[in-house]
Amino acid sequence: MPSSIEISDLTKRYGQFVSLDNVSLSVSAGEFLTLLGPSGSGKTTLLMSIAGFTRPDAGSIRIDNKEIVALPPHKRNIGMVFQNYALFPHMTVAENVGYPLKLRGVGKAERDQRITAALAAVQMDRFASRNVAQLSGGQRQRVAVARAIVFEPNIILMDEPLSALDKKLREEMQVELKHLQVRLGRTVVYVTHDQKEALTMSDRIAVMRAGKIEQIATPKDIYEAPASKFVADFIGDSDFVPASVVLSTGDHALARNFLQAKLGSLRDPIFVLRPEKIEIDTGADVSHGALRLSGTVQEVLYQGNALVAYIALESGQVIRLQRGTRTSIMESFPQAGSPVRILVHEKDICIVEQEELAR
Amino acid sequence: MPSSIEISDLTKRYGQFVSLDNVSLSVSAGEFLTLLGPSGSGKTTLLMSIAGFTRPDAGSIRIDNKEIVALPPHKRNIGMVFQNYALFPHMTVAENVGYPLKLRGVGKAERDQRITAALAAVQMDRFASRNVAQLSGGQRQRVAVARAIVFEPNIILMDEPLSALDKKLREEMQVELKHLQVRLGRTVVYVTHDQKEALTMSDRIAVMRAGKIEQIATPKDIYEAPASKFVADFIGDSDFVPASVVLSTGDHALARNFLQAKLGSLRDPIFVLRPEKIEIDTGADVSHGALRLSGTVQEVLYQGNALVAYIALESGQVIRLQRGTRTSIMESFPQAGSPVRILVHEKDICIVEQEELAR
Amino acid sequence: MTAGVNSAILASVDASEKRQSHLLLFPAIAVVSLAIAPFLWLGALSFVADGQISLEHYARMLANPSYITTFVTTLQMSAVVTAFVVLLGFPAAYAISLLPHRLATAALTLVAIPFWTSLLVRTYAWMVLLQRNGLINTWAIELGLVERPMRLANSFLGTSIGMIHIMLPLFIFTLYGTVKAIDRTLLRAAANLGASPIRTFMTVFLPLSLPGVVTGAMLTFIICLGFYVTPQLLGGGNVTTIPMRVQQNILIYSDWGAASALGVVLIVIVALVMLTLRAVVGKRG
Amino acid sequence: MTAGVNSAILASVDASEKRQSHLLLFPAIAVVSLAIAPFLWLGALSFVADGQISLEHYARMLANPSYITTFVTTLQMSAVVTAFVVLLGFPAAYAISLLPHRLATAALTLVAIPFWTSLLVRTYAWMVLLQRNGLINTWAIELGLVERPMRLANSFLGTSIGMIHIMLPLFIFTLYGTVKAIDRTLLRAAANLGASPIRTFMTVFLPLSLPGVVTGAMLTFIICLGFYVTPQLLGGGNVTTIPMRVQQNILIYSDWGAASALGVVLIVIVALVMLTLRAVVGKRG
Repeated sequence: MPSSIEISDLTKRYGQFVSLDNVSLSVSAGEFLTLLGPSGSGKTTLLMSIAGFTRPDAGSIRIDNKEIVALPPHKRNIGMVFQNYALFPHMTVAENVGYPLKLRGVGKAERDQRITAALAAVQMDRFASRNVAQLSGGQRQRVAVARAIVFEPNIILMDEPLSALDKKLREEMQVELKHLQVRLGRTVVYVTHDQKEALTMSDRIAVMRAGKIEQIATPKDIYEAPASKFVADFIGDSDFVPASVVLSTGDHALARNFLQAKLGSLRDPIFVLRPEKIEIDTGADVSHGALRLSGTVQEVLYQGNALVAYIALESGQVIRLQRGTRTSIMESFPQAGSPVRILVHEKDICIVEQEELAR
Repeated sequence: MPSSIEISDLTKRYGQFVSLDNVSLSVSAGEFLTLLGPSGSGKTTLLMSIAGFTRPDAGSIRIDNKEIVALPPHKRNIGMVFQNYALFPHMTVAENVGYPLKLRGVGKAERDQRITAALAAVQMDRFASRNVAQLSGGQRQRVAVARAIVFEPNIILMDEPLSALDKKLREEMQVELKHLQVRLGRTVVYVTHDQKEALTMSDRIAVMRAGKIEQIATPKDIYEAPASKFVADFIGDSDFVPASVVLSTGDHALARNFLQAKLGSLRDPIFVLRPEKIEIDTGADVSHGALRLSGTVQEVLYQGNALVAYIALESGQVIRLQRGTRTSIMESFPQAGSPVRILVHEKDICIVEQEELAR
Repeated sequence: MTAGVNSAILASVDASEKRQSHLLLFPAIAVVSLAIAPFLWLGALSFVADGQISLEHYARMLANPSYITTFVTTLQMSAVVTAFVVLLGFPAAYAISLLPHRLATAALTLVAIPFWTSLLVRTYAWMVLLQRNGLINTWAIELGLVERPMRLANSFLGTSIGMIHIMLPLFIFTLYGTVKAIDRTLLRAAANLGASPIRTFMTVFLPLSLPGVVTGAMLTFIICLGFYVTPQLLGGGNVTTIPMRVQQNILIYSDWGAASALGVVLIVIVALVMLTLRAVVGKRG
Repeated sequence: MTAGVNSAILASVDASEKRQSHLLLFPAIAVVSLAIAPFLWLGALSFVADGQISLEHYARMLANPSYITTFVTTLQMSAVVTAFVVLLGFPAAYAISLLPHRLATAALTLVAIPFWTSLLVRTYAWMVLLQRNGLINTWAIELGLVERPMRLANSFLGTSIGMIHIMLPLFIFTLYGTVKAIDRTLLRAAANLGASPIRTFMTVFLPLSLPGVVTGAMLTFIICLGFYVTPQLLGGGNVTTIPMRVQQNILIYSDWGAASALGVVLIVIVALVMLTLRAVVGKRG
């Protein structure tokens, strides 16, 4: 039932601006793939090309091996949830959900049944006769999903569908949408700029940058082994310390083959240090394959569920260390002004190439 | 230089709706106090009463022991940063910042000097001759701050000043604003609905609910010792387990006097369990004064910087356990489906009274 | 409400501020009165005949078949003009709304210039074009479309053409606002759900632009009721509208009461149409 | 641009879609042409005298002092009316914008009804009020304000009063939109920074409503230039405006060329004012 998508060499220019730069991408049947990137990175253009609203200059989009790149949107049979939901204001909830069925000539009886089923799937069956204007943001979101699944398309596209909701509701809907996708077993291509959303929901994430896919991998690989400084910076909190600084000042009991493997091909390597992966070196952990650096605690921020220490290394670089706020941790947490020695295990370090990131 | 604020018995009704219900509050000179609460809780009405834009029905607002409750806004000499910045679109950046000085009859030479100083304080001195329309959201925010401090008011009010900025910029500005406040040494009353912002920036937080102050305390006390289920639920992630369940099913090596002290006065006590405060009971920690519960891992979510396990207790209740993603932790993290025994130290538990929370 | 600290002083400040804000009502009341006053006086006058309160003017209107004819002509012409304005204006407004911003602004400006130009000059321009030996007849004969000049001016047809031209810009402006405000994502959503461009137009675009069409049509109709110069000049005596009867009553018969009664009827029709419009469009919004 | 997979087919689909969308241009072009065409013909006609291309009609206009007088009168009256409309309309629009939503809607509806009513009827209502033995003179004499009836009708004064009444609603609508859109937080910000209500009004509210005032004033001015019925009826032969001269040229002298030239001059003035407006308001926005 779910379809695969095969995109190759997709290119789209707007005047001088290259929005898609020879993008190739495969989405397997039933996969939840997220396009993640800053605004202008091409993620929306890519999604709109699949939906048929943007016509690329060149390239191929095949669904189940059928070329659709030149097909108009209404012949693609792809479901879509729009960012602002795009519910028809002159129709009730049921009429909105029934619209694609009516277009497909589904009879009244079956239509009513399928409308009810789709609304039930998003827990909105009680609202069938409401006007769209009477719904809250979260309810609109659910109706938009019901409308996108009711005609049983094999592929569903979602364009930042949760961005208009507040934090608590957004997190609830993330879980719900993911469960719905697993239950229906559809292929989903999802666009967001919220990295936590991408990490929680996706089977794979494609991080986009300036019209290209910078990295495509599982959430864990994206976070634990970012392919570039851009990815490491965009996803999660990171502090960057040049390899030269680490290797000259640190007590780096790092395996030679680890360093060779990671540094080998990089011109100007820097270490990516994640605040939650850093430990305080109490001397108890004497394992090899760890990096040890000395520094001074500048400031400690209390954030409720986390304590963050800003640590100035001997080289002047400031890195962060973050820990949950169990009492046992808080009692032994370093105080501002005190010297501290940190430890990072080999497996928690990644190394990328230095580059200037625009802000 | 900074002023103290003494509010007592402030009441404001809009028809049947009670927006402020006999609120009393002291803000000491130089304090950073945050009003935190859901929409409709009265936090904005309280701020607007201090600014003079809302006239309470009754009550007193004294600044440095001077009653101002009936004074019109333009005679209060209080700086304010509005939610949408409220910069004058027909004036340049410098004219905006110079506006309060002009009103106070400050001469051209001194005015220019103070405009430059205020803009420099927010790193916007290079933008003095720009039009407001040419500025980005973050730059507008800085100009609004400059305009609010340039006439050296002893009190500065801020109404969700960062809510229109994106996440990275918002976090940067939180630190910057806090440092600016410390440097200038002004009294700040800050309104937000972002709990992390409140925890990071405030000296004290007043959590508001339905026109009353539910709890007023330091960020640490608010998070570690919430006065009610409402506060525990509103700030941070919490799972709630009724005391009766814990005490009947748990191996609660909890000190008798701890329980008596905490449960004594509560009619229907429930335990507040924070995901980051729960530990896996490996058997190594045999300390007294800890709660131990058995359960089964339902699902493990990878969120990049955190792993979250959903654990179903024997009683059926689901609680979360959250940990940072160091490799050493991930390797020993319980898998979905496996039985698990959790441990919470006495000091990491708080107990509140059961109540129904509207959603 | 129980009294509280400072509640007396706060209430008094509140009251004094309310008093001040009531002062602000004066300009509003003054201008609204100024706008309405002449009509009220007109209304009063229409119920007076020979120095006595009377319904005579209205009774005569009902009794005189030539008045009925005038009313029918006026309503008929307004309806015809409105229908054509809608038929011509809708595609135009739709097309302009699809143009890139610069072109759309240019098109609207070109449409606007005649709109703001003297009604008399516009009517006169049509007299020139429509007369027996005018441009249109000359071309039609030269192209062999007709043998003898058509009677375009001095007729219901000519008056209608002139009025359509005059009313078209207002309708386009009114509708353009509504059409431009339609969220384009809705059209994309319809296409995504399987609707062809024509289905999308019929099921989404058209229903959503309806409030603008209704508003524009009703305003057009209302204004058409009040036309005087155009039917006078382009009708050539063959078209008599209510405002022309008002004028006749004053200048020829000096019958101010009858003129007032006609004016009142016209205002009542306008008010009724406007209230209908508010009810119809208000309900949808 | 290098060719890529499917680039030929994509380009051809693109081209065929462009062709289709060009079809949509037709209604826009048609209606714009229809709107402009009569004026172009008018323009052509104005350069023809005795069957030859000539500037005679324009030359005569410049040479004849009575034409100059007409132009001066028209511009003067438009300026006076515009000035009073601004002075009366600004406080009214400001006051209405401060009213609660229901009251404001009611006030605007009341102001609107006369706006949509026949110009002739409105002018006539003022004739009734302003004549020698009309309501205003009767009251003024009864109250002892004057001894003999004032000459209100049949004068520049009467015409101006009528035109002010007719134009006020349009100005109020135009300005109301701008005034209502002013962010009230800006007024709070000004107060917070130490500005008294009067200072706030002068330094924030007034400058921000200026684009609306300018737009409303220019539109008022433009429309005033084209008035025919009101000066004809309320001027009583003592006020001659350009549209009246157009009418005279046609009906009395049958001089179509001269009428056309006058029409062209009027249109050019309107176009100039509109372009100025676009430049002034566009620059600020």
